[in-house]
Amino acid sequence: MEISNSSTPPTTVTQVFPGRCSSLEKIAEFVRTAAQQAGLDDFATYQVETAVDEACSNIIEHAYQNTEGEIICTCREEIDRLIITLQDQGQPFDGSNIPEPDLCCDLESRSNHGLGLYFMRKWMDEVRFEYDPALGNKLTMIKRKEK
Amino acid sequence: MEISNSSTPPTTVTQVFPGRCSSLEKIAEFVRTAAQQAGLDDFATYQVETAVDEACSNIIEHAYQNTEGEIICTCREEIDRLIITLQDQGQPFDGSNIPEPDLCCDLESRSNHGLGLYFMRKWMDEVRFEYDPALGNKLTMIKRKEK
Amino acid sequence: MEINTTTYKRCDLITVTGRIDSATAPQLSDTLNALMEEGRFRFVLDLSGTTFLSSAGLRVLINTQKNCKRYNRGEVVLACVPPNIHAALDLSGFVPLFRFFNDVITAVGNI
Amino acid sequence: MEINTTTYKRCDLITVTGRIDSATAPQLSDTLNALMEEGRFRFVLDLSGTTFLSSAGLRVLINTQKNCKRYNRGEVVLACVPPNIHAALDLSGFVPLFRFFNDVITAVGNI
Ligand SMILES: Nc1ncnc2c1ncn2[C@@H]1O[C@H](COP(=O)(O)OP(=O)(O)O)[C@@H](O)[C@H]1O
Ligand SMILES: Nc1ncnc2c1ncn2[C@@H]1O[C@H](COP(=O)(O)OP(=O)(O)O)[C@@H](O)[C@H]1O
Repeated sequence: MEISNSSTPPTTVTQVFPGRCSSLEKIAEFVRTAAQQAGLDDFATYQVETAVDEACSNIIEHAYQNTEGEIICTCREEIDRLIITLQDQGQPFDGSNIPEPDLCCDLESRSNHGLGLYFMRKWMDEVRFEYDPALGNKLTMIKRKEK
Repeated sequence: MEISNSSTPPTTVTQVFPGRCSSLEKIAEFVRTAAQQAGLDDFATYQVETAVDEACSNIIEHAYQNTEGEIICTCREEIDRLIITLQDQGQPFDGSNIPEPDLCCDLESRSNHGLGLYFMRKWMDEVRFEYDPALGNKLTMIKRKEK
Repeated sequence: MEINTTTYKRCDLITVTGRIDSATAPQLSDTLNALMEEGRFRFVLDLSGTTFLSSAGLRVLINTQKNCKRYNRGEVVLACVPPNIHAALDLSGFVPLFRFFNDVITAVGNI
Repeated sequence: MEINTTTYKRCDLITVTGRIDSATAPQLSDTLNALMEEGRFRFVLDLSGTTFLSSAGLRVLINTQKNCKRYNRGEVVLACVPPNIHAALDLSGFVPLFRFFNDVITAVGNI
């Protein structure tokens, strides 16, 4: 399913993906295309792709815990920003209170976890978690266009 | 000085070079061109180039012993062969009786000398040394064209 | 993702082409673990053809680096890291934990 | 002839472009001797761009190989040897005295 309206902002495209790791590449392509069409440069596009990949990986692993489920991905281009929303019906989750990982330089004591949310926060301009018992989790991530 | 006659065999080109190591590259070019024009393939051309380089290096090092002198190089293409002659006014030399080097496989006992004449003999079809008190040394090397 | 492994006397060269994400990172992890089980702990990772690296891939890198450096028995070094991926490594604080080389020969020669 | 030297932790990569004949072999010899005087005895000779090798060059190769292999301290290996030059090495009986590699990375990784 792909819904798209006019070609000048605001433009909205939505696609539904099975909540499986094998969807990640297709989700990346979908989001990359939207970011490019929104005029983001290569690095900003890569940042968006990373944030979405991390968010979807968490949905698959933590929210659905590797059981069946869907991820609804919407990319909305506004004049000055790209807004990505990811919706799932998995376990409710609010990432806002999860602390930043400790990026100490000592190899042995470095944790190998906690980078996903960190990438999302650092590389997107806004990250918002919402939960609605009827609609499920809704994660909104915003990338502003360069002025 | 370059003398050349008609373009179908027999064809003869002659060039005189200073008997110095810095001439070797130019001699190689001269001989390579003659070999290519005689229709020799790349490897046969490389073999001729090597034999001539070894012969001229010996003239420079041993016959002239690094003093001044000339090398007269003549390339004569006949229907079935390329004949190269090298003439010098250095110390008389007849290489026909110099034995083949010992190519034993043991690194420590391998001599680092004696490969020059060996290359000339192995890669040319005929190698002939002549000495004339008036004309000096004349080395003739023949490479047959492939049938 | 495609993984190519070349075993040298001195080290193994692992060339990873394509995406390293949650779907493919386990395959990279398996490859490296299998080599470490054979007692091989010097890895040059050629990332020139790697188009994407997520935290799942970073996890494999850090785990392997920890394992290799233990007992001073080896090291993971990174070669030909594309700018986007370098930015991800940098943001994660991984830059001080790995040696980086601009080309594979230099990496293989210096590991 | 042009000689380029790259020093790695493990070895030196010597790239020789052009002709190695009586005129130029001394320069190659000087380069290698200078490195050996610094205590470096592992050489990868990249001959991909070498167009000609006479017995003067062969002499440098064998002298350097003898010097490097003494006391088991090193080795000369040959990389990317063009067919004509391989034929000369073969005719001279040098093939059993050197290890040959088809590419520089493999040579650097295996020396
Ligand atoms: N969508 C989600 N649903 C449930 N829990 C989540 C979700 N996303 C993240 N989490 C929790 O937050 C933690 C931190 O996530 P993250 O920063 O992506 O690092 P990692 O996945 O490497 O642990 C996870 O370990 C998990 O416990
Ligand atoms: N043109 C020459 N004039 C005088 N002596 C020569 C000449 N060519 C070769 N020789 C002698 O023959 C020996 C063998 O020559 P060669 O096979 O080319 O090997 P190398 O030059 O490495 O000694 C030389 O060492 C030299 O003594």
